[in-house]
Amino acid sequence: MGFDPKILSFFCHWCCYAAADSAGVARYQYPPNNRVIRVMCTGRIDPRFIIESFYVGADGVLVGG
Amino acid sequence: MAEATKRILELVGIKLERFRIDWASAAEAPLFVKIVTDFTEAIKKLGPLGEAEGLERETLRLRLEAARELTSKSRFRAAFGNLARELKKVGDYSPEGISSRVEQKLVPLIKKELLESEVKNLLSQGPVSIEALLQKTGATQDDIVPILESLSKKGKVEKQGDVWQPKAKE
Amino acid sequence: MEAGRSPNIEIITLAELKELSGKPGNFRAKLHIRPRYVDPLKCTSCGMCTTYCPKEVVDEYNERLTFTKAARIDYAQAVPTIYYLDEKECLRLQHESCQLCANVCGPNAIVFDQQPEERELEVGAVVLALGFGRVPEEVLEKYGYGKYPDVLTSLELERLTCASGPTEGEVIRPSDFTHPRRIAFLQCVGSRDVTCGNGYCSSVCCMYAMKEASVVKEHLPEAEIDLFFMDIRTQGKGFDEAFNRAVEKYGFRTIYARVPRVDQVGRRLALTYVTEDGKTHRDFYDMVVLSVGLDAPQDAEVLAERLGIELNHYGFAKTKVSTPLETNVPGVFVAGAFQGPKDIPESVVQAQAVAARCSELLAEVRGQDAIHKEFPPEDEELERLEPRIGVFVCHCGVNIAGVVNVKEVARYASTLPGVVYTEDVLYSCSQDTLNELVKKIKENRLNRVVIAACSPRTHEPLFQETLREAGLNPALIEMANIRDQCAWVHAEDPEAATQKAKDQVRMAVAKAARLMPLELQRVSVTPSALVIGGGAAGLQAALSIANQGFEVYLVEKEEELGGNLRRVTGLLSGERPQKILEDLIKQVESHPKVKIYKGTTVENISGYVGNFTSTLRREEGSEVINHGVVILATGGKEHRPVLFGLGENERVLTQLDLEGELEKKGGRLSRAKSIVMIQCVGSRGEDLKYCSKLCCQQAVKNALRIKKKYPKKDIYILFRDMRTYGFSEDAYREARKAGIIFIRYQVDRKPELVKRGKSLGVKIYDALLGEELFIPADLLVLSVGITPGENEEISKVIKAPLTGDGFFLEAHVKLMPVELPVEGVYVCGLAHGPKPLEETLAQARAAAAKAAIPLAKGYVEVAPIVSRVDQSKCIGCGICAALCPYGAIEMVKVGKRKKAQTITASCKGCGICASHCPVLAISMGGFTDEAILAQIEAFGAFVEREAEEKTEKEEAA
Amino acid sequence: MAKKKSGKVLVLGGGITGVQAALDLADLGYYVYLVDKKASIGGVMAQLDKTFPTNDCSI
Repeated sequence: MGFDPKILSFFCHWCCYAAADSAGVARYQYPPNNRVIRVMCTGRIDPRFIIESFYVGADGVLVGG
Repeated sequence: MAEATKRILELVGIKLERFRIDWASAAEAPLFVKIVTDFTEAIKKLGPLGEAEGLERETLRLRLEAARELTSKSRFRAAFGNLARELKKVGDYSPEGISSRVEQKLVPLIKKELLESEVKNLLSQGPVSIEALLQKTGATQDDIVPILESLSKKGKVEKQGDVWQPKAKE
Repeated sequence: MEAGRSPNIEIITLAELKELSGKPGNFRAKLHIRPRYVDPLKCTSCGMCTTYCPKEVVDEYNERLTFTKAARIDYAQAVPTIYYLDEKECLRLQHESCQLCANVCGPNAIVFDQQPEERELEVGAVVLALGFGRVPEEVLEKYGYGKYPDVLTSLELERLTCASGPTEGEVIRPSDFTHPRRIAFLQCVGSRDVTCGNGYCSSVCCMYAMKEASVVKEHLPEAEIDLFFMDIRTQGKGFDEAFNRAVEKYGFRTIYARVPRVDQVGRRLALTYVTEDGKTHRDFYDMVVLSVGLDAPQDAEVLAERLGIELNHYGFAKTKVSTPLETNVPGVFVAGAFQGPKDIPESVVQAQAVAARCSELLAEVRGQDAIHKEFPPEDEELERLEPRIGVFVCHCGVNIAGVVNVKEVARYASTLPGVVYTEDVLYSCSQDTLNELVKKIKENRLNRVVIAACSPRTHEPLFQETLREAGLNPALIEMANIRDQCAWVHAEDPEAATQKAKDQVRMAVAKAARLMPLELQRVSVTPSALVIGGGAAGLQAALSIANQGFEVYLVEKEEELGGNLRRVTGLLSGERPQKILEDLIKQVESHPKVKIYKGTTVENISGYVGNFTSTLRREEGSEVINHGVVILATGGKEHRPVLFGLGENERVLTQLDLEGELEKKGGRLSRAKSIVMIQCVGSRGEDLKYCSKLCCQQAVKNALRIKKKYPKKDIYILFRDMRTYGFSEDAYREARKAGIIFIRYQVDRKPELVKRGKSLGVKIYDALLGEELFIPADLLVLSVGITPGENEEISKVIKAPLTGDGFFLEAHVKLMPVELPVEGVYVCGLAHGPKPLEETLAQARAAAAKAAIPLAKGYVEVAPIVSRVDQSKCIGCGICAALCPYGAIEMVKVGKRKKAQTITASCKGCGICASHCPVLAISMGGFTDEAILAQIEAFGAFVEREAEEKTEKEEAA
Repeated sequence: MAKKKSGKVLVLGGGITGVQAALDLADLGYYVYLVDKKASIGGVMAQLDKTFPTNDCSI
């Protein structure tokens, strides 16, 4: 059985989060492994959040500006 | 932010490929899809957290625990904030500029604090030998001894033969 | 596009203005509205109609490069986001043969028998923003368009490079789908061409060609790109710099030539062209891009006739320099490309300016017809209770439910901590469901709501409003995006999609439990404006704000109003600049709402939008004033470089000096036989890096004025690129006809001053003759450009950044051309960058519109996503204040210690302060550390669950 | 006395100019009819891939 990674993503409301919505509108397909937390700007992201994400067991963390 | 976080992850022992920052504007849906797909593939190759790193679950937890403490500590946060302020002031956002400043101003502090937290956490679980400490933290004798000495000066730990243990409160 | 959301903007599409009667303040407008065949109240934009529509049609939106359907939406982000049936193509409407769309439409929104509608509106003013039209295809055919498939228009290329375009961003040759290796851009297609009736310059093509070429180069790094120019006209703010950077970075070749001839030779395209040295060349390319100009809007003529609007000889609206927004019909205004070809920032400037103009006309009835929504008071007691979360999971027809097991997600949600109510709904955004939602909130005493549906970017405001209707604070909602970022993108894996939906719902519930009510912050505004600078820009801005009904303090450092305009004595349009200035000053001086301070400087400005306090210093002493907004109209200065003997030799003048001479009888000008003008002296790379935009027009204007007064004099204009953009190209052509001699010089072979005894002359290399010429100059006139005024001091006082060239940096180069990054401060005129009078006057009004918005509202409303400092934790380190990109944190004295404090009105909620606070004393509204950490923790549960499952499996094995 | 003026404005054309004018007018306290002959507003701006020099998405 393949390994299904658990990925946590932090997306900027104005950019990457919007791009992700557009991807949906265009019905592009991508792997269902990421879970998304929306922030108003990537400036909001604290090193704490990244460490915490790994602490709770994320296999990868993606920050999208 | 990215650079500092990367250095912490590096010291924890987590592969940097597990943490990525990328950009896609609202109109760049295909680019976004590529980013997510590539990242997922990369993580798949690495396997579950700890596997590619060769870290035991317990060690990983210990180190991440220390990193958590570090990133909430005001000493680290002040240094981190000040560095960001300095970068903004000099306006140098070249990767080299950021990296050298982080190396100079932040990394020593990160190293020291991480190790201290790890040692404290280990000690809080009971008596432990220097050898065991060295093995679990992956640090050198030169790094660990001063920490133990300073802790013992503060009266928090004591040496009992070969092992160190938390000092009982009087 | 926020226009779709404002309760005070009613969008009427597929409509045409048939008739207009009445007078300013009271017009009656008749509209003819064509049917959409889709009920906008029912359409949920799911796209099923397009999916099933059997009729393929050519996609106009994608420049006919691909196909779409008869039932469609032009592009995904279209506003309104409602599909429509293309009447001409729909099989049902044409042949009564098909009704697939109606069958598959979940909400039954298709209405085949919708009828056209006539509507009569009562309005106080009319704005014509018709945009621009297309250059006819016959014109493009001259360059092989339509005949050779690899000749494209610039707009076609734009769609090709677009990631969501027909080729998903791949640049390929339409003839054989290969990547072009050599590409040529031909400028001035349908512009500067009297043979096609478009004698004007379209002003935007040089810049967009460079942009497109750069984008192509990003896609195809191997491609070689040549651009063919008559002149490189990149006169806008910062454009020259950007152009040169691109040329250097991408290695574009720029060739000066008239538009080449295009022939197909084998599989390639041959260009035949003549360079300025008179030599003919022939080169081969794989793709040719026509930089097509902007035509007058197609429907302008019909409309002009209906409304009695005068058009100019090119079919654009006719306006004056002094009143660039006014048509000949009072109360009917014009803005944007319909007034003359212009780029995005200038269109935005005119749009804002025309808003100010309407507002001046209708000041007395402001707010009369505006809609204000009222909401019931918040149930604060309920909000204080432990979280009682309601989760609503949306099917969105089959959009979500077709992939995600919605029932299962809802069932799962009901097991989560804090959740007291769950329901799955068919369409959560439909009006009846929203009404139900209000009822459910009240019945179940919910105090937090999670909607698992589409993106918060589209519908959160809608649900927030619903919460307010239910008596809850709008901040108490969280959305889980299980459509755009789940069902739609994981359609092939329903199980994983359902899992993801559950996880996102769990994370949303975790966050919802930590949401706190946030007060919609309102800061009251002192209803007056400070305008700094009494030149053309300052006068116009002050007058506009005063006419809109607000107090203005107009401060001029000199003893006289008028600034640089005082020295200008003629205009190409024939209008008299001194008359324009006189009128402006007269109106400003006699206006009861304007208080003028001459010989005064602004010493100190403190405060923030709505509440500024400034010290005005005069010789007699200083005065402190309070005001709500600031307009910077501090102007610029004539650059006076020490070049060509300026300041040493009395026969060397600047263009502004010449304007003075032109008014005199006799004098140096009358004695001079040969007059030489040199362009770009000290500009575009010497003392000033930039182009000053207006010097070419000014030189042509002054040359024509001299020719008119003294037809026998010889006039030479030595130039790098003649930048007579827009309609001033006509004057350039006229000047050539009048016998004024234009000679281009090269940057590396600039003209030189030659003194022979008492006489002066200029040495210049002529490319066509291939030799050096000596031209006697009894009068040498230098076009010297404009330097910034005292921007630096003001920028420090007000904490607004400057560009590298010393002009004020706008908040957004394209979309916010008069706003500064500091809220409540606006810029116009030369303080923003060099520009001719007409543009200055429009920009002044634009600044007046933006400045009047907070004054008109009387308050500044702040979205509650702002930061808040816990001053008991703050240690006063000041890191946050230093890092804030908006200057929205100030350090204040609290007792004996310094503490950070958010200037709520300026905060944009980015959170840099919070993520860098050493002691975690800053929290962000709606995005607190607790909320985000709770989301991370909830994410962790997903990991744990998997681990458990794994162990279970292993144990079972 | 003359008839009271209307506080509404008709903006013809839903391109960037029309949309911006409508937004500002609404913010200034007027009711706006934004009229376009097409099925959606946005004009040519919506067709542009990226705008220079910021390369922002155009919508």
